[in-house]
Amino acid sequence: MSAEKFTENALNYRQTIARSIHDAMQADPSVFFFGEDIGAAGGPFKTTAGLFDVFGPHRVRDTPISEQAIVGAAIGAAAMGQRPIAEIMFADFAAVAHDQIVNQLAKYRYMTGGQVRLPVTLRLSNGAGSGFAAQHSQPVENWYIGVPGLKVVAPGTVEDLYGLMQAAVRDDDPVLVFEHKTLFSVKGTVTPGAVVPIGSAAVVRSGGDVTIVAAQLMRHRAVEAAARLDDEGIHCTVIDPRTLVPFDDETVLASLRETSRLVVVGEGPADGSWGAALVARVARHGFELLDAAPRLVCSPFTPVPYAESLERAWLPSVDDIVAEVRSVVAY
Amino acid sequence: MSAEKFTENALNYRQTIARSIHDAMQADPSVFFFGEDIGAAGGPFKTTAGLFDVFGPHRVRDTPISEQAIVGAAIGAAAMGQRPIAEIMFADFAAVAHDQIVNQLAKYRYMTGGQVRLPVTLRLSNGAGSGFAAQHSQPVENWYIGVPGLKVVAPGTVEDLYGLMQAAVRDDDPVLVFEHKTLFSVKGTVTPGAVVPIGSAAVVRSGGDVTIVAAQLMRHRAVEAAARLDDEGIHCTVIDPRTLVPFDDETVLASLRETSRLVVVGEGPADGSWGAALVARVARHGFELLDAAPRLVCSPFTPVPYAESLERAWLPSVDDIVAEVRSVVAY
Amino acid sequence: MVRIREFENGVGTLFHRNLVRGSTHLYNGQEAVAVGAVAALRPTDPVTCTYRGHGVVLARGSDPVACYAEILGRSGGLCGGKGGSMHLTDVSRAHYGSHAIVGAHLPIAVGLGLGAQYRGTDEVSLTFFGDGTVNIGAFHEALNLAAVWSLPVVFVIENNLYGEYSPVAATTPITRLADRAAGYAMPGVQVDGNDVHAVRDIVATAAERARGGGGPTLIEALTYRQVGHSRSDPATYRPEGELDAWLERDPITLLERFIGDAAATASVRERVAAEITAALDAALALPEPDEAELLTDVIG
Amino acid sequence: MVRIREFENGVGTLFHRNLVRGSTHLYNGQEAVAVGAVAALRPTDPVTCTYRGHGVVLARGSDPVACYAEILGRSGGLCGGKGGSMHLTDVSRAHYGSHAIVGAHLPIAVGLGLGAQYRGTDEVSLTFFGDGTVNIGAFHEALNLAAVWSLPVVFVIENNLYGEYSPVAATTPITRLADRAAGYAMPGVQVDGNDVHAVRDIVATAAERARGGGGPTLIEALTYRQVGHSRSDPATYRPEGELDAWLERDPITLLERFIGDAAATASVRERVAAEITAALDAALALPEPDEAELLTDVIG
Ligand SMILES: Cc1ncc(C[n+]2csc(CCOP(=O)(O)OP(=O)(O)O)c2C)c(N)n1
Ligand SMILES: Cc1ncc(C[n+]2csc(CCOP(=O)(O)OP(=O)(O)O)c2C)c(N)n1
Ligand SMILES: [Mg+2]
Ligand SMILES: [Mg+2]
Repeated sequence: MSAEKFTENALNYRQTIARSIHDAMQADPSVFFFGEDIGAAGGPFKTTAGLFDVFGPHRVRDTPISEQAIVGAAIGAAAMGQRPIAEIMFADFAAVAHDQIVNQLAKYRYMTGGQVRLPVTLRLSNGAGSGFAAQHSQPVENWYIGVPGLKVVAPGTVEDLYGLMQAAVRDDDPVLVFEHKTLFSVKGTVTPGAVVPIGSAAVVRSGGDVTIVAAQLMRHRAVEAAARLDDEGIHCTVIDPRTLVPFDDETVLASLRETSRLVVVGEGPADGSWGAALVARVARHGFELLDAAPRLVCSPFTPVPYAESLERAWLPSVDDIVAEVRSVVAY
Repeated sequence: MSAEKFTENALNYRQTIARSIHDAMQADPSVFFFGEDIGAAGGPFKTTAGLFDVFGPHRVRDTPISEQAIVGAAIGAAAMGQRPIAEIMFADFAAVAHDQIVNQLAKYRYMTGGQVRLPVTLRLSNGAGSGFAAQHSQPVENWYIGVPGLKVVAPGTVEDLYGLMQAAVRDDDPVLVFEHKTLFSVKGTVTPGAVVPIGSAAVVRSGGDVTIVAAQLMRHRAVEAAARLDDEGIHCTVIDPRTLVPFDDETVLASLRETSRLVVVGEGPADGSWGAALVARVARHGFELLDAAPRLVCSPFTPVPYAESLERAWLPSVDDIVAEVRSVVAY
Repeated sequence: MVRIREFENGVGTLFHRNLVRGSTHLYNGQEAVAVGAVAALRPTDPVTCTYRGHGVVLARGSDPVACYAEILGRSGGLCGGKGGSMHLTDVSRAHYGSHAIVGAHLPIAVGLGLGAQYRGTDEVSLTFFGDGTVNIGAFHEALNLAAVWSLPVVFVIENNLYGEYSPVAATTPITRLADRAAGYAMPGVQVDGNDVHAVRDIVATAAERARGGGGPTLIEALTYRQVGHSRSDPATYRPEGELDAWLERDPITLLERFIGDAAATASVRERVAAEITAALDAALALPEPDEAELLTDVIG
Repeated sequence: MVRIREFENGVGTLFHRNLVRGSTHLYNGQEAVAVGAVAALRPTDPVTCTYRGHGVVLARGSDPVACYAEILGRSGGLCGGKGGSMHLTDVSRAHYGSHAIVGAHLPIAVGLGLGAQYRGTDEVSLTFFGDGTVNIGAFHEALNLAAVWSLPVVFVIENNLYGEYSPVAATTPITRLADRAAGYAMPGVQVDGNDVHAVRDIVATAAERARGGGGPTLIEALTYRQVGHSRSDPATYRPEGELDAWLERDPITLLERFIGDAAATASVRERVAAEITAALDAALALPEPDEAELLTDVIG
């Protein structure tokens, strides 16, 4: 992708990554970008192709395979007033930098009594569905929902990815941007400079019977399930939270005031997930709204298997969502 | 603590750590123990004092400050047929070994199609309440509840600590044993060789009005709250899950069949916690049992502050539990 | 070595037929490292390697059908289809896994050595990893612990000049990677990684030392990845002529030249090619894993 | 140095009065490292250190009242009482924190140097850490990245012979820790850490080199912790005579001997002692933080 390619607005999700970084770097010289193999070679998924050509080696840097150093470098550079964007190639590799993320990045501001703010954007390639097996496919976003001090976004469309990336880079707090690698071919249109505010959910479609909450790959499956359910006369609202921390409970509760029925769809096991957290909050604060037990459609409590047949069974499917919606309506 | 000290059965929680390791090592020569400063010096909290004298440097080893190597060493030694016990000094330091724990230790058996089982016991000193600030006080148990492949225990008494440690060492799967450092002075009596099975909750006391679920420090506060509530005529069952993965839902649901009211007390923020996971499961599978919204008494969404006044406010208190129980009864 | 090469070529055709999921990383050009090193070990010595691990597993003697089946995600695969191309593991041959998080298996390899030391048997743990791996924290912690406890471990860097696409100089401030051994007071040696005999000999020396309680050794095998990093990599970042120069020193060619019997080596190639083709066909005929397998071997 | 010593003695009495929560780690005996190193820097050069950090923060000129207040968990503390003894931080003096996870601040120190390099200013990032820290992964990754990007960073090992209680030899296979620099192609030098002038000079050289684009340096300052690791440690593991030998080389005594004016140095000691006592009293008079502070400075 050469420089002029960064003016094309009809893009797929994969292309939107480079574009959104490009526009953020154009807009603010304090933004720079580093990670493993992201520069000269354009990234393992070619998600960052072209940036090195436009911005050069000072602003687009290939790092050693040293995730702790990558996150630490971002923290320090941010403390010195820069707005670094750092890449963790597969989100699962964040495990080797977990201390830097949860103990340093997340807590620095609080522990210093607010002396330091860290406008760090961390990008991570997330999720299952592409046959990368247990160590390259996890729902890593859930590692961070209980760690105060981080914002966490999980865009599922081109527009949200672009807009949330702009918001992340402008934000004075650390933001983790999860890009779902099974959505690379999803298409959309970016509006240059458009910001999607962190912390606001999107109502993807409206229906009065059931509220479905789902993000990223599951959002798309939820929409498909909802379309199928329409034919059966069951009309669903689909809400994409887009941001997981801080979570936009209000949009969900507002919808439940109409539907009284909740189905949350989460990729990965239930325990420890944002889905379980949402269900727990709704059970507490929206109990009177509920006409039926709130449901969580999720993966079994296993690592992500490699074989296609097994990974397919592991991921919540459109069928699974349809079945759960039917059951919550029948309740 | 010299060798004869390991025959004393009336112990406090701190002393029980060395004792339980001692007995496990006596029982099985394939058990050995390593960690930072745990040997010659007996550990930073003197939790492992005396073991080095009894077992010597072959079976009790001081390691460098290298948590990744510590966990990796345990994995490898276990794969070769040993039953290592490894210590992560403060549980928070598990962050630097997160990859070894969640990506290697947890997934090894599954990813190899069951070729390898890893009888690793990992001990971690956990929790808030002692003024160690944000990086030495976290509810680290919650980092693992969504990671399939690990068993997680969180004993709150001398008896449970001893018995779960015996179970952990005998177990063929990896077990994470969280020791709560604010419970060191709790007293009890060990029964040599007694095993507390992993995965079974304890009904600490019974009452027909409300089911309170709480572990470790919060278990003790829940018991105190329940005693106080008795005087008001509100009678609570207190359940200590003891094991967080796999969780003993059945004991909780059985109690709810009587009480219809649930208050879960968790140290730390709600999202991502075992408490939220439990509430979500109960909301789904015990919805008809509930006469009131299930509650989660927990910490605010902040890191653990240092100052005594702030840390006290951060931790759920007996008053907080009492208030929440009253409110669920008044519902 | 010929078996590995043929096997990898078979994997290449499989992923061009879109039958391999995720990613796959071929060993073409590095065969002498795996074969030489394994030849210096006893069958019970525990071995670990990376996602670029087909060669090591085959060098250990694992069944090519089970290897292909694993890569295809079929029942009958080495790991029952749960692991895939990056995770071939065969504990029955003391192969403790192909590991896909860079450096993560080094502490585990240290643990395998610790297991042997603790129980007083004399296995040596040998682990393979790439040049890019020498910059991750786990590498450092593993070498240090192995050294301070004098554990029987042999660390083998496969220096194939690149991480994924980054040349060594872009990520590492020294050029002789074996020099890092000095920071752990262990021997650090280089070897021609395309010369199977040289690799065997140097590993034999290190293994003997380790078995005798002399502690770990760091070996840097100089070799070359003749293909891209992974399925999707055309490797356009390579300077012109580099590949050709290394093809000149192809490890199989070197060995065949050493043997000097063209007829014999040609017949080996032929026999092995047929064997591998049959293995591939056999693996393709295997069914997908039963869905019930999804839930087994987690805990309990 | 006298200010630091008096301050630490004050902390000692505070925790004997049970006014310090958690743990606290005193700097007694290592004063020349902080004071010498900071003297070689500009006030805008970012500095980071460990939980044993009171000395470094004071060397940077932070207000002893605010330091005591932080240790006591009072309002008016450097971090508003949220950090405590292990986390004294004063960004107004380019002190970017005392860090309590071993090694975690080294990548951050690299980032501080990166920040300066990226914006083209010439600050040098200097970071202090202990001998026990050279075995953790973060150390390795930090030194490597600093070297490969030629970042302006000075790494200062405070080798005080022990981790918590483990002597260096129990955890580290080499004795001259500065030798690890070679693995990153950076200079590695030792210095008498109890000689404040020697420390200043060697840091000045490293800082100058870094400021000129010459990249990082690893300095090993040989010193001694005259007290236990933390509040609860009687340090019985020390061989007999060791402490006495080092007390002979107490850095303050050495400096006073160098100055050679007993009256002048006695009067400094007196003045500083009074100042510190007053600071301690002032801190003790401060209120606890307002409970509303619990919720501030998280996100948003
Ligand atoms: C911790 C971690 N970071 C990044 C990656 C992504 N990754 C996979 S292979 C690779 C390059 C490794 O290079 P090298 O060690 O030289 O091995 P080679 O592929 O050349 O055999 C990278 C960066 C990973 N798997 N794990
Ligand atoms: C990652 C991590 N592991 C373990 C600890 C516990 N710990 C605190 S200080 C310390 C010893 C550090 O020794 P050294 O680096 O020599 O510093 P010193 O205390 O001597 O100044 C240890 C093991 C920690 N804080 N962080
Ligand atoms: Mg390589
Ligand atoms: Mg030390």
